[in-house]
Amino acid sequence: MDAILLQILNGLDKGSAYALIALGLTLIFGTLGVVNFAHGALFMIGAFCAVTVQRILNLSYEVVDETQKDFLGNPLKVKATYVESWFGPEMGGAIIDWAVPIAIIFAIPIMILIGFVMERGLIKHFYKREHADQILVTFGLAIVLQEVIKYFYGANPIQTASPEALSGVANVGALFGTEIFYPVWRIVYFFFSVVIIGGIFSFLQFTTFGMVVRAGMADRETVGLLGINIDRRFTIMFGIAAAVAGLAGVMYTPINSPNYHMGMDFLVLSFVVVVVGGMGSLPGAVLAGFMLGILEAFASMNEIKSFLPGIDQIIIYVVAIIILLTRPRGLMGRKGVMEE
Amino acid sequence: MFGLDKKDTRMLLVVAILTLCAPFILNPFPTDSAMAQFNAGYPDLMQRFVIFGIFAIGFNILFGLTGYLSFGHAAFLGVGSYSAVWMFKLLSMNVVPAILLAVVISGLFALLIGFVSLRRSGIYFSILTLAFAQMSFNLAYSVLTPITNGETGLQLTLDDPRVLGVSATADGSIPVTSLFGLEMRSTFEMVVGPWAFQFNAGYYLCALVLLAAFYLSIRIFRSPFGMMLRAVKSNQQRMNYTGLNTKPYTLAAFVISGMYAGLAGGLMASMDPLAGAERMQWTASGEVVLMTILGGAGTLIGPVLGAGFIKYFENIFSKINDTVLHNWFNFMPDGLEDFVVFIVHPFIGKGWHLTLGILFMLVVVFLPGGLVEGGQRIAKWVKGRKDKDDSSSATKTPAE
Amino acid sequence: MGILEVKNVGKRFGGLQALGDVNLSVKENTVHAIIGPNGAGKSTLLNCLVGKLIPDTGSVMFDGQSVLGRKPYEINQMGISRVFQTPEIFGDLTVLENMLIPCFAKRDGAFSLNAITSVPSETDVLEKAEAMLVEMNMADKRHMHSASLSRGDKRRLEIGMCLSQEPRLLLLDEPTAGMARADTNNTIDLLKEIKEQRDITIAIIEHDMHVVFSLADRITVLAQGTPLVEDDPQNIRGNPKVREAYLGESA
Amino acid sequence: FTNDPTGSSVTLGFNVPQTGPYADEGADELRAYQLAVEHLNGGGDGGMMNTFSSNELQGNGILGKEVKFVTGDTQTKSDAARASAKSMIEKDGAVMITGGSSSGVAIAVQGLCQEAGVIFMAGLTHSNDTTGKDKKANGFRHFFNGYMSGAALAPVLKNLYGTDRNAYHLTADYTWGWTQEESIAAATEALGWNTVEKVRTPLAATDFSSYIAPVLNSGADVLVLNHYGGNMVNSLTNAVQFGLREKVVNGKNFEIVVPLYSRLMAKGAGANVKGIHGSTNWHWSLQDEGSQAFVRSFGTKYGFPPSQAAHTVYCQTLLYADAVQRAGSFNPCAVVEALEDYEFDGLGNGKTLYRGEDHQCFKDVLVVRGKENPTSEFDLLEVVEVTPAAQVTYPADHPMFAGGALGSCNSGA
Amino acid sequence: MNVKPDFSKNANAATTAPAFLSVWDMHAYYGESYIVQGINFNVHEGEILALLGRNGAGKTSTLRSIARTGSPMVTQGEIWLDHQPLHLMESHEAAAAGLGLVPEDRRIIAGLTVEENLQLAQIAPPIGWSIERLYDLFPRLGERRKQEGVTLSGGEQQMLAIARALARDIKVLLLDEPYEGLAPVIVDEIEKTLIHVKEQGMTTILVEQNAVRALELADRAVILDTGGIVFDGTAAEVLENAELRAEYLAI
Ligand SMILES: Nc1ncnc2c1ncn2[C@@H]1O[C@H](COP(=O)(O)OP(=O)(O)OP(=O)(O)O)[C@@H](O)[C@H]1O
Ligand SMILES: Nc1ncnc2c1ncn2[C@@H]1O[C@H](COP(=O)(O)OP(=O)(O)OP(=O)(O)O)[C@@H](O)[C@H]1O
Ligand SMILES: [Mg+2]
Ligand SMILES: [Mg+2]
Repeated sequence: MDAILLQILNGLDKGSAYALIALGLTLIFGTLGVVNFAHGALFMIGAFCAVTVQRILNLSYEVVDETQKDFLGNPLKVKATYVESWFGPEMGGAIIDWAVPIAIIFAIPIMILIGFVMERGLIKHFYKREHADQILVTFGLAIVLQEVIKYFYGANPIQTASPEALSGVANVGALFGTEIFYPVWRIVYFFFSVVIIGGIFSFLQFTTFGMVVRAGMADRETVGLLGINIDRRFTIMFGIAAAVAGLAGVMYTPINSPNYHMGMDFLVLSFVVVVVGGMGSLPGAVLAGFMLGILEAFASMNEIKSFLPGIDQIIIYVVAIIILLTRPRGLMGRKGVMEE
Repeated sequence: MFGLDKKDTRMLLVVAILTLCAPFILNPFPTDSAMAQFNAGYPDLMQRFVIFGIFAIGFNILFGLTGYLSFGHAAFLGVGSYSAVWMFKLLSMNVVPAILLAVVISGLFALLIGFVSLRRSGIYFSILTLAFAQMSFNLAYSVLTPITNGETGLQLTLDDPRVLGVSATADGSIPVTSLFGLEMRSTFEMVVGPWAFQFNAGYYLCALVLLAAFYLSIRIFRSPFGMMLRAVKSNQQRMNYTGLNTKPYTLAAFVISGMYAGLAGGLMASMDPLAGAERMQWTASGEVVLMTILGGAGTLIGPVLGAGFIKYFENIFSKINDTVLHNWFNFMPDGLEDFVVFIVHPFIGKGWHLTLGILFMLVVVFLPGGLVEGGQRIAKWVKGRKDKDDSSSATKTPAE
Repeated sequence: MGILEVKNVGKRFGGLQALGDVNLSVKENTVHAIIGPNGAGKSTLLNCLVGKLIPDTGSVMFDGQSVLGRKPYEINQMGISRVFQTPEIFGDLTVLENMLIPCFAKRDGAFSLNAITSVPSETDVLEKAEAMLVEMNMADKRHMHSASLSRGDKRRLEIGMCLSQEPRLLLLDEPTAGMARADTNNTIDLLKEIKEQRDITIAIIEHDMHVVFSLADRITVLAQGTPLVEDDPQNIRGNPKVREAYLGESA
Repeated sequence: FTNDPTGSSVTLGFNVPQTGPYADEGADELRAYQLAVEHLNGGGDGGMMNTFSSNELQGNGILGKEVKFVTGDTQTKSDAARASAKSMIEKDGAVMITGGSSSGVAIAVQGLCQEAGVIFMAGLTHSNDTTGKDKKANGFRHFFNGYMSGAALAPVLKNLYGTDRNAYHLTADYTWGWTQEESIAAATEALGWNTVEKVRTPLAATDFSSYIAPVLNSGADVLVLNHYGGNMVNSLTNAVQFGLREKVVNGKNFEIVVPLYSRLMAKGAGANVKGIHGSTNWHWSLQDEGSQAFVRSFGTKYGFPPSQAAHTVYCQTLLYADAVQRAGSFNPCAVVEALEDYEFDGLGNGKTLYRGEDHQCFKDVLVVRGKENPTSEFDLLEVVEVTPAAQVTYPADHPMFAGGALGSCNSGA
Repeated sequence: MNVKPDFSKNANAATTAPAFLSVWDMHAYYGESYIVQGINFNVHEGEILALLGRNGAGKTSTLRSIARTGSPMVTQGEIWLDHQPLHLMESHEAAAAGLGLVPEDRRIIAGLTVEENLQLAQIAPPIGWSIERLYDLFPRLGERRKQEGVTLSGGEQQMLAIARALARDIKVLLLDEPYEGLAPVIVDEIEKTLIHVKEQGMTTILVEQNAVRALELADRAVILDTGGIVFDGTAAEVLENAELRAEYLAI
């Protein structure tokens, strides 16, 4: 029983990660109709925002410690961070400890800016081009972004820990009168996702912004003839999508140490989630994200793996195939979006 | 000639000459010069050029004509490779049965996947094919290891049965692939002054197959069937109300292109009898998509160009390292040399991906029709300089 | 018995009864016009005939066979061709290729894997397509991309494509809308001629009364999903109910 | 024979992952190769050439020929690795190929070198199969393997955690993972441990939470992570997140074991590795003369200590050169003969033997632990035990290595 | 020789007529095909101008050039609306400046309901008729406000396209074949509406195949042929000039 509850929690948690990544993608891909292979790269850049903030906070000067030796036998240079020397070890230590949450504050403007630049500089010319061309250009961009990050940060994962106060486990089972321990940061991630998803939903639902962008997608020219500057709205949409991707990345770093190709790892999966959810549907993408997350969590249970070996490796694809064959436009897709 | 019109015949001849003379064309630099690094005329890479050319030509029959973007074509290539290697393990080292089986099995596999996937169109179709291919890849990598030998890839061993051949040669090694006794790896080297040119049996087999595949694809493009496929891409609704059943058309295109992929996979295994699961991964499927678009989707020659372009980078650029750079630039003063090497360094060797990414972007931005358009622009420019008053360019002919 | 027998056909869209209870009989080798106010259900009715929509109730018989439950391409192969209200052509193909496709469909059936011969060697089909282009007065545009035709031309092309299939029943949904007067007259003449020569039955939807009255042998007036009257053109013109509901003063 | 160097120089092929998840390891290997070439050609301080028990190498190249090298990118894919190796052989005339950072790739390239008639010095490859069922006459491995990890770890684990333990295995679902799982399970079961469950995880997995969670309720008190690279970094991080290390099961502290460790991985997993045990081929903190010499020349040139991958490939380059020198010929068959059953010392792991029957090398294996208080970013592991070679040696016909045949050496002639 | 007037200042009635909308020497291309070949004309405030010509004459292209849609591409020329230089604007700026186009293929936006299609027109100022008032004008639209716009019948879509233009406060209304597909009674209705808005000072350019009908409504007429102007004068002149009518309008 506990095992099942735990897997449901895992599923929700995985699902919230998938949903958040897919949400950003569906804004660009499902709504603006751009097959954005660089979305994974945006996610990755978000994660590296956290790495960078951590590095900046850890910027340090060297003090030679004669009592210790380094690997070549020379006196050891001990590093002392500026932050700690400015704010004192107590306060400074706390600031460094909270690097990931602090990174969120920096990541939002940075990601929005990256989104704007990407859209204005490149993607803008590709709305009317074929999907094939969009794939080529965004894939090229993804490679470039990835290689740039690799050039500066290397290929190995870089550990980025959550704040001390938010690591460790909490007893979620207390709610049900049992004991189920679950990592605190994952719970934080889940609620963070829910807040972001809710925020984006209400923005697109309670304002006309979403409708206008959808209309612009269907027929840019006519929307322009109605006096609407659709270009600007597309840019904003792109900025939002980039920010969502980036935030997903920042928050993900304590769960898994980021590396330069983490975006590519998630890319295919996020396309699958978006399409299974149905093109052009935000709720669809979120629903599909949670659904696939939960199914994946269950498929990796020993009880299931023992009579369906390897099912956890293909469960997502199997489910995707079944859904797409039974529901022509995924879970909640809109008619006519990218069907030709 | 060959039932083709003049333009197509000319193109076929050009391709024939290029592939048959590739050992010369691809080795323009003397072996000992600093530029020898850029020579691509060695058997393995030449084989890769044509094999991936075949793969891309086949992909283009589906994508270029019908607009259905399959993201799982590598699965057929993988299936072809596995079938061929199994043939080498069980039957004999002759490449003919291996290639035939590769084509047949991948055709059947394509029939199955196509039949299901083609129930949807657009992005939904793409994701279905992707899902099937990723499933195949994941299973091949793990659960199906008895058939695929997992991560290592299916290899020949000394104790394979090979009922029509020998398990091991007299001196205790694994026999090599051959065409009725002509070993695929046999290479004749011709040394002309400082140049060395390699003529490899396997390459010429691949080249001939490429020419046949290319010829067939021209016929398909110019046939009523090809026209129907373009019509499907243009307006399915009209097709249906014109009394045509689009499903068999797209399915036939899917199967044909799957068989091309299987052919490529079979050839690949014939040149180098190993079949790795990564051949089926989505990145491999993505690669053929990129090749086709980069070269020019829907054109005849484009996919071959795209395939060559990407493979060249993968194999040549990735092998340039700092030492090589220092060799090239050592005519410069030391400081400048270091500086130049420092600037170029991120783009070569392990940075070859970066260069490739930048080139992808440059090509799509500046040559919307892919490399073929680049060629056309050059041709037009040359022609335009020859006769300035040729104004017939206004009508847009379907590119080749 | 007409060649086309529509019996008790009804179709709902959600809360809207688009077709109530339609009975219609079209006699062989006549031109039968269907007119009526906007949103009366004319196009919906046509959609039910070609398999684009499946009616909720009723039956549709063509030449003694039911068309219901058949795929659009099967219905077309039975001999029913349709021209759409907004032109449906192969925009990426040239005008000539557009014309070739129905000719191939006529000759080879619903599917043929004819991947080896080249299009230019199919002389019989080519000739037929060329002849049709000449007939439609579009021969000089044969190598244009059909997407870049003006709209009147697109419509003429579509009519030509349907005619080249030599259908037994031709369904036209506002074929002359947006066509210049001269071409409208040409089209009227062409349709008349074809009807005479080819033993063809035509069902036409039109708002242009000039076209309706010059062509139709019989007219059905549809209003709110049900036939109001069916009669000869003269009687329709005089019918006060029709004048009020549909024609207005301008008739 | 294939690519007989006729000129004044000889070309070696360094085939390492330059892109993909193991690119950093590949980069470190390349650095070591360059260093080795420099030393062979008489540059630098000579590194381990000075401590090597064989004194054949003179610093004038190999057999008097200047050593040149070409590099290639394996992308950690069998196909790409073979393509790259082929181009080195066909285009650049390499007489020896070395490198790699994964067993699948190593085995694939080893097969190719066998067919082409060149020597293959496997780089970082830990699967039993490389010198087990996929062994090849033209290939040699300097790295240790899954069996040896198990054999080295078992006594240490026994001392630390006792003989009454329930182990839960999480294993990357591909050949390397399976052989390691088999080896470790066998070694620990021999101690009296009980294996509760062996669970395969997809190679592509990034979040292991749904595999970690069942561990909590399984009654296991030890978790063995048969993962490498990014997989290991993530699974270990996840295991720590789920509080496994604070748990007490069956009255004992819950423990995690990572049988194959590397410093680069330890860096990725950060603080999570503290106190976790595993085995490694070599570590820069070893105090023997050879290791010290190597660390000194590598550290001086690049500013940080070498990884075990770097050490392995450096040794292999020297060993190959030495074998050619001793054989007096580049002929692969002569080199094979010179390397088979060759015993030497001074390359870091004490006395080392290249066994003729399967071309596996036998030397001391290190058991290491994540350091509690690292003094620098390189000082992440500490050596707890140097397991003597004798203890990890197994008979060539051991069932875990059965199947396949070495065949005979191929010179390509 | 034409002399280019100065549009930017309050134009002097003595030199040029006080044109409200002026098109000066406009050239436009679709890719490489030269479509609008240097045309000049003026429209005065509050007048209805009929723009006539055969299929493919370039009427639609002219309207689209004025509305700054970007296709065809205007390579040369100036367009002034009430002293504002339209030729320097993008389509949304031109729309904000007071231009409204009812496009020939209606361009109802897929995925939006009837009401959303109308709301969309009122997002950017200036706002014209209220949505309720538009429903009064076209009751059929009011009944179908929640229906997806593209599933409307042809005529209903045309109503929606016109309503959408009126939903904005525009100075110049460009109508591309607004009567197409509409029942005769509705055409009468729309004609009345056009007269009504004209009385309120709206300027209109009307492209219509039914030339007689258009000319009866219009004050002035411009006739296009192969991208150039062949006639510019009062509507009455065209109606009287049989030669002109026969040659360019086939009536
Ligand atoms: N898919 C649909 N969903 C809901 N309502 C629909 C749908 N299709 C058509 N309708 C409605 O059904 C009615 C009949 O439409 P239809 O297109 O048949 O009219 P019509 O007689 O052809 O009119 P017109 O002359 O204007 O073209 C219209 O009111 C239309 O809004
Ligand atoms: N997208 C396009 N690309 C290329 N040429 C085009 C395009 N659209 C129209 N044309 C050409 O431009 C010319 C003028 O077309 P336009 O649509 O302006 O004519 P029109 O006067 O509106 O005709 P109609 O009465 O048929 O609507 C035609 O010859 C047409 O073929
Ligand atoms: Mg209609
Ligand atoms: Mg027009």
